[in-house]
Amino acid sequence: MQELINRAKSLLESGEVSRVLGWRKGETDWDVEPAFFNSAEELSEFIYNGFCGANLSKYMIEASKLEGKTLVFLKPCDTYSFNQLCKEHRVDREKAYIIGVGCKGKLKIENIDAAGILEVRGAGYPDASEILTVKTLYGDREVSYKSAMLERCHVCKGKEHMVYDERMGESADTSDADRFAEVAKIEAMSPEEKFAFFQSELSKCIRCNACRNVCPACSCRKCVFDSTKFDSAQKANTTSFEEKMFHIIRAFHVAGRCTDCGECSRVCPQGIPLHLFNRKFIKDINALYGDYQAGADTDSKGPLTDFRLDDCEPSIVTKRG
Amino acid sequence: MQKIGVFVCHCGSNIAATVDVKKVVEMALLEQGVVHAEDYPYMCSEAGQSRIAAAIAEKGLTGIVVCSCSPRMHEATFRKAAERAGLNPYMVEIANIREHCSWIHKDMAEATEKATILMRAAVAKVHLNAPLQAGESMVTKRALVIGGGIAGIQTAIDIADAGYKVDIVEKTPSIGGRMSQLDKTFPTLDCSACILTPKMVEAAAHENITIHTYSEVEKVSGFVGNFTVDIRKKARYVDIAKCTGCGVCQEKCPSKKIPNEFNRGLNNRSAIYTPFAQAIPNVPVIDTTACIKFKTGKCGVCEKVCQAGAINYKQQDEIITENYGAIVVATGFDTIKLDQYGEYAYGQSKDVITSLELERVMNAAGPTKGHLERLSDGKAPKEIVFIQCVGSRCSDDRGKPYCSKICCMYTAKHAMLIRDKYPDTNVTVFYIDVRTPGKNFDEFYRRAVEDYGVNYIKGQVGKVIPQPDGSLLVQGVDLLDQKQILKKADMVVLATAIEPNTDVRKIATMLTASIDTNNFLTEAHPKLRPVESPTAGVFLSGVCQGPKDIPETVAQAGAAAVKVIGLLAKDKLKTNPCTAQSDELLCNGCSQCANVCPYGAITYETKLINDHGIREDRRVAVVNSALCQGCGACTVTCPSGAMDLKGFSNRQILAEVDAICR
Amino acid sequence: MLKIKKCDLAALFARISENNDLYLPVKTAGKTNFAAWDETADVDLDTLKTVKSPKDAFFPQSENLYTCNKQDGKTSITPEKLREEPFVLFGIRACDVRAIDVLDRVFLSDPVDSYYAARREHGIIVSYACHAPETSCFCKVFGIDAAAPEGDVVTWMVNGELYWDAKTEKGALLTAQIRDLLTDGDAAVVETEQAAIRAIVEKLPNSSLSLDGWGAEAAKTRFDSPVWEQLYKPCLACGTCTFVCPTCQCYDIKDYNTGSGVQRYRCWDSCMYSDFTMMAHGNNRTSQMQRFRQRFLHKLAYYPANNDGMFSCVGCGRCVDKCPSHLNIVKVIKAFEKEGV
Amino acid sequence: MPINHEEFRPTIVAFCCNWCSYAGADLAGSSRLAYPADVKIIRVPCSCRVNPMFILRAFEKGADGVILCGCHPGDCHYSTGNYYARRRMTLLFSMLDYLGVENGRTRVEWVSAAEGVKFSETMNSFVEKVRSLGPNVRLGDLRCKN
Repeated sequence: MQELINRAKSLLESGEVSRVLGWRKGETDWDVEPAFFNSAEELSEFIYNGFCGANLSKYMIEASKLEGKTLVFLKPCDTYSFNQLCKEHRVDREKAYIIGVGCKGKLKIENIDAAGILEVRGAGYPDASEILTVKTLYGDREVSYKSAMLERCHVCKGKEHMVYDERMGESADTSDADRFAEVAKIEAMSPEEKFAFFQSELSKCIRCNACRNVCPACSCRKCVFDSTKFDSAQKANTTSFEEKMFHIIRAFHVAGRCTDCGECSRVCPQGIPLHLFNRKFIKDINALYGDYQAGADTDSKGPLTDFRLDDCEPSIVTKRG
Repeated sequence: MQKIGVFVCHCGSNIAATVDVKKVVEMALLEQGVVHAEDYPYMCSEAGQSRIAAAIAEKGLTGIVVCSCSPRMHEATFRKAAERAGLNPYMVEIANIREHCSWIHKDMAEATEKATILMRAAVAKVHLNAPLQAGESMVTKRALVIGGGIAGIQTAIDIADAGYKVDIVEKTPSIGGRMSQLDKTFPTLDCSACILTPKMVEAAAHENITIHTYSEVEKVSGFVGNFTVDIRKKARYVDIAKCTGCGVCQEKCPSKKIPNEFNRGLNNRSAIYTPFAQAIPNVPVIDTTACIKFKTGKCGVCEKVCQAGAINYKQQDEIITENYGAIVVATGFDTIKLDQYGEYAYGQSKDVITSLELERVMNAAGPTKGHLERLSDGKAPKEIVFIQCVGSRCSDDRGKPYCSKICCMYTAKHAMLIRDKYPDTNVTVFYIDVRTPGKNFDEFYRRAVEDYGVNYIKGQVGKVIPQPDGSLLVQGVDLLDQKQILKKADMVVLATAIEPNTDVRKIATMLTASIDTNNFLTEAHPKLRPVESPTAGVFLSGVCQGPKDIPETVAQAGAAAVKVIGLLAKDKLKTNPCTAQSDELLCNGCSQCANVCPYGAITYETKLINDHGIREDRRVAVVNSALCQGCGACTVTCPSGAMDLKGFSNRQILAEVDAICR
Repeated sequence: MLKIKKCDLAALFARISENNDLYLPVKTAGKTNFAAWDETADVDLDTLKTVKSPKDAFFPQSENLYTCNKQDGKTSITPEKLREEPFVLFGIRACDVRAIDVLDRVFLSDPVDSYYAARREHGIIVSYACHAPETSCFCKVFGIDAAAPEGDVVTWMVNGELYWDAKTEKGALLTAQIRDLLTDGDAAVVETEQAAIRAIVEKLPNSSLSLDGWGAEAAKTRFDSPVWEQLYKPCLACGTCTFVCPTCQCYDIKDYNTGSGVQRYRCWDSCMYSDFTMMAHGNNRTSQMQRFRQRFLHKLAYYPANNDGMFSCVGCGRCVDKCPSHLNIVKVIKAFEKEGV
Repeated sequence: MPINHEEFRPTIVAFCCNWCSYAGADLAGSSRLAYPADVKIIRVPCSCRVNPMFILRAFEKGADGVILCGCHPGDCHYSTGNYYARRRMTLLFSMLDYLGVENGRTRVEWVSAAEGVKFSETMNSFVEKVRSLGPNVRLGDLRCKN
């Protein structure tokens, strides 16, 4: 971590960058917030540990409007989002100095699932310790690092950064699950089971918009669900229809653009597995139109702004059973 | 708030017999914003239209719903009527209660209920309509004709005679097309070349016509009145300006074993060649696939013998870009390939030939100098069998489902010519039907039968079997006499189906013109707009639109020319106002809309935006309304809803949905 | 002091629901929230904090106000029926009970919100002590005792038995309905448990948070502080903090077109949203910093100014747990403490 | 519960592109080829104009089935519109199916201006399918059901 701070300081001092976008430490190990640092002094609060799950790419939209370059730390999976935003002209590559920072899997405090946590030891150095030591008001306990990881890290896209100016730190591919297994499991259900499953998940939705607002693909200046232009403004899920409407349309709007960064599922206060929507589209796109990874590059045509003459017909949905 | 008038048409009894029009009027008056509703027997009549005008004047209507026939029928009529009464024409919506309601439903209550719902949807839409103004675009006063056959030549001459510039793009080395390969023409039996070549010369000499032979259309952009076309002028390796057309190069060329396309491969030509003697321009091209100089680097005979110094091996393809106001497609046809018709022994026996090959055999400039002889042994045939409908009117996928239209007549022509010139040669024709509609056509066919003794047999040929003695055994049926026929023949001629040139699909795609399942270009309306493509500014001439003979082709060519002249005579065109429009406050500048625009109508610019007090430079989409055709692909791609389509806006369509579902 | 065995709770709930609608923490798809009870409900009293606070019971996230219908050209207006049947809110924690007090001061002061008032009148609050307070809790800061919640009935779970203590007339009436299921309990047992709870509360990292400088005067002294500009930066402008908050009470009123008419409904709004209090001329808060500041000054300055110094935060810590960017009211309070302004 | 086909009259929204399918519907009309009055047609310039939101909105407001008709692939008046529509609808329908919405409630058919018979047959079979599925309960807004 100190190397990251030192490098950031030297880039700030040399004037190559005007500010640093990273993570700031808070009250506890897991209390980590995305933050801009404008000086070497401020960087004393910089932190990089296992709880730095937040994808900083989206903050680069605002940073691109500022004078000078912004040094941004991107984990391998964050770089896909950055590329996608570049492709859509939402961030300016020239305004970013990207340090591709190593990542060995990020943690979710809810997964540690212990009341009264005071401290989590081992979160900073996943390599050194495969076991997290958790100190709580009600006694200490141990949790394996893997079991505390974010869902997305179990289906890690790999340790390569898609875009960077320099790289620091080691990465590890933490995938240990089939990315589409959950989707396939639902697909195999009967319509009644599918309906019941999503009904119970979506009925929890409080329409806080955290999934939307954190999503790098949901970068609209004004979302259709906030806009009166489309007759679609909604502030609450008054009926179960509105829960579905919001999540279907949100997933559709990011279809072919979603990099599967998993931020939506990370931030949902109700723990709704929102990635199941996006990943369904990704699975369909891969199966029907050929493998596609949004954000792997900045110039390919997205699957929904492209076509083949011999694309399958929509009736494939019925024929698939 | 709109003040809406609803006008329910009886269409005589077409609507009123099934829909209770009075009830629809009554229901309309309950709708929000509807201040006037009435019914009338014929809304589209003068009297009906003046009722609309009167209501607009009296009630101060701001929007109109006409419940009548399909908008495809009378939307324009009612829009004009509204405009005459001082209302913006785009404040009119049609509820289609005839085609979509009264004509398909029998139960009056049910049809009335549906008509009411359709009326409500139209009223809901009109509430959100906004006056639209058609834009204007300039017209480039120059036309492009793709294809230099008789269709293209005639169209070009007619346009040029009206005083407009025309370019002909022909992919082969000479204009003339299929007709130049024909020997005689039915039903007059005049020589094809004698009537075609003067036309070719006229086109070549016309001050308003520029001919690009050995050239192909590479790229088309733009829209009616303003097309930009890239034309690839393929390298001839012969300088057109210097060549005198003396022909010495062709005589001296050592590479002489190349199948002669003009003679359908029945004889050979040299590597440097002009396709036929009367070619225009009379300038040869070098076939680089056959030329020894190009293949080995050694030879150069043509360069040495050319007195004019016209040979230039270093010539390159050249791309020229031209602007046109109108484009005419005249890409013509070819005969289908007979690979799948093994039963006729085509390809197995040299004496089984297609009718087009027979044209070349009969032609004095053809491979046999016009002598009717077997291509296998040069003997004069004594028994000739013609087989009709080879690949035409075919129900399986080997051939074409349509009638090729010209075969009955040219077969009668061939039969008659042979019987006339070689009276001791017997001619038998197997046919399914003899189709001879047309001026002097049936008389012509009857002359073949009655005066020339051609033997017509109604029935199909199952098989042609080459015999060891070189003759052909034809197995067929006579449907009238209900018997099998085995006939020995010296020559079999196949009336092969015709199909549009294979290039047409590529060209249609470039022009965004639609094509039918048989690759014929689709007309804007099969009856009323037969020479226009649905794509504005693109016109159809000749067989590319459907099978036709020479007089029909020439007639259509002239008709297409008149449409082009009508277009070019205008200085400006009114553009469709139902185009996409981007709300720059909502636009993310993400470029997704531009990716799906088929017309390249969307560009981006960075401009200072004042978004409720936040002032910043933003990249926003800008729609060129002259290029936009209003498909709406962009509107769905836009996640924020910034892109919307005038006349079919998100809210308008949603209002219709709501009205239908309520 | 009465009690009932934990294993008999199902019978208790069944009995309560004979005469009252019963709402209590129910686990659905892995998360616990207040929901209506039925035999199949997975009742969860162990989870300390429901994701959403129980304020829905009195102030639902979305509620219809009245319906306009148009038929045959005639328009009719039907107001939504006010709550008339009693209901029991069971298992509500000390902080959330206090939060109802916060809401009361808004909705029950003039002009009285009749929809809210009807629910308050018919709602019976059975609170439940916090036996295992968590890191993010800081109710003590606001004078709330996690060991002794307010409410019509207060309950504790000690050694597999639920202790039941009716505090109000409403509570006594409810107790009468179920009296035969309860046995007498020893208050001393509860007192021992309370002492244990209070000992843990003392150890919570935020129990000694200082509220110095907050209150009505903060509206003047802290409005223009440069600290806000730093604090708000990571804010995603989502509504998580406001929607999980037990005291946030802002709502929007909207119309829904049902096809045959219009339903006028209200739903929670969030001051974090860019279209919050949107008016014809635009929005009076144009930046996220302003919106962020509004939320915290409302909790810590504007509300106290109008309510005798009472803060409209109860220290439940939901925002501390749920903010996607780890921003929260504790950080705000501490940031100003650090700056000393 | 068995569905009474006599009683259940579904609401069907048919989006038809102006150039092919709307004309196909006109031809069905002028050829007097009947199909149930349950079908109500909305004219759009091209199948690519149909936003998934329109389809969800129809279900929200009480539609029991939604069908989208456009030019045959390759024949789009705007040359490429239906190709985009095809991908969009494939994904949308797949998502609805994934959420447990009966997949028979949505359909895409390519109907040319010459296919009046196909239009009528398509509508007959679609209405029959939706009738067999019964009223749409999984994707409607309760406020609109009264």
